[in-house]
Amino acid sequence: MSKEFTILYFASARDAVNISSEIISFPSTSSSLSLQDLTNLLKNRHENLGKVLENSMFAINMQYVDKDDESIMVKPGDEVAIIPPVSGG
Amino acid sequence: MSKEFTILYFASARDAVNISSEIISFPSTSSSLSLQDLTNLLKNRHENLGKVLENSMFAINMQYVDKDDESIMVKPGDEVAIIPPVSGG
Amino acid sequence: MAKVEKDFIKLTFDPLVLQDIVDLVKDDQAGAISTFCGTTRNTFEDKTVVRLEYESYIPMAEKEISSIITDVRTKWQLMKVAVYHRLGIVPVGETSVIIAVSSVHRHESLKAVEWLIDTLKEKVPIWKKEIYDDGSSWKENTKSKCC
Amino acid sequence: MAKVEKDFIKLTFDPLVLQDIVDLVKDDQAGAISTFCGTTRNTFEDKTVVRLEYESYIPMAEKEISSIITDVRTKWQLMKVAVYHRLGIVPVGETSVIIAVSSVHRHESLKAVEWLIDTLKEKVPIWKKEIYDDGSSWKENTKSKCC
Repeated sequence: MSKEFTILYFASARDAVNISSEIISFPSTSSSLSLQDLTNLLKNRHENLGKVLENSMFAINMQYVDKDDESIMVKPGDEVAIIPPVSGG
Repeated sequence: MSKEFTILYFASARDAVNISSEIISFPSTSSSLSLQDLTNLLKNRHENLGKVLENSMFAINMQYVDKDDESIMVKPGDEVAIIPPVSGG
Repeated sequence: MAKVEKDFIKLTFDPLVLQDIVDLVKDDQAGAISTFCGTTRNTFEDKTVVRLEYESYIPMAEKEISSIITDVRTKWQLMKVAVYHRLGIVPVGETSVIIAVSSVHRHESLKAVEWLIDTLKEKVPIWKKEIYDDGSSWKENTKSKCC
Repeated sequence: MAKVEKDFIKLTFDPLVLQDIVDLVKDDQAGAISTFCGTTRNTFEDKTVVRLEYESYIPMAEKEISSIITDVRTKWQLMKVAVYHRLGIVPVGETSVIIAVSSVHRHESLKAVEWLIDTLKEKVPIWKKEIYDDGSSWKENTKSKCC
């Protein structure tokens, strides 16, 4: 089983990192990440992303998740999306 | 000056009298009619009209009038319409 | 400067085409167009409706529609307003009334369309006869302006 | 009996044609069709808007729209519902979103259209970039679902 997850960047998040998606390996000792761990990992990878993350939602496998819910974990094979404030319509 | 007024019948009012309009002369001694006088005059002319009139509005020269306003008079040359409950849309 | 026409009112015996009426209210400054179409249903209280027939006191209906458009413009900030009503026979599935309103922001045109159709049904001298497979009757709108 | 399709959802890079979308929701049992069209305005806070560019997380957007249609059907009695959103470049005066709803009675479809556009703007992962004559910016809907 692959110990990786996919992350998608949209709109201002994509502009901040200059890529639309990437595949990230879990740190060697773990096969899951809390949302707090995920946030720290992403900030370390992309120095411009911090501000965008503050105002963005996460979606895991196309489902919005509550950023403050400590029980939510990113697992191998997950598709995680950074969802900046939406502006459809 | 003509001592007549026109009366228009629509929808159920027209069905009750079988005409869509007529020109009516004022009674010989007067050149105006209150709405109560008008109602009586119309009921006398058309025996089937009474029930329709109870549920209808009058419009004089394309303006709804308050049936209970005793100051409103039909005058020579006026166009009076019987407006049954409307059902547009 | 030429006056730009902003209100479009029509009573017509021809079929109504939504796209044509929406095109009338388009405006580069508008961010929203809301519409309402009333269509002939095939049933009323378990009776089978074959067709509707509409009649109107046409000049007064035009005057009343013009008057309710004046009113609606005092309630919401609107760009262009179109109110079209078909008369004569309207078969099942076809449209009897179309209201289209453009506005800068969406809530204005949404609220205005709702108020316009409600008020048209109360006040404008138009009458609908429902023809069933076994008879007919003149309808009365619930809140129609009355005695 | 074949299942009749009642919900129509599309994210597309092609222009939206109102008449086509209204035709999807027509139904002989419906007495009312209400629609909302969102169009690109030529100004925003005194800036001249040249065009808009929309992008979306398409599969999630389709899933979210499907979910809000499920919700709206619990609130009002509706016949058919269509939600179409254009992506990519949308020039000034063209339409970015169309919602069309049919119902037996008029208030259901009018209320449903308003709720659908409000909720779409809060929840559906679609983003709009406004291109001005002197720059650009990603927009944020006022009540957009957020952290």
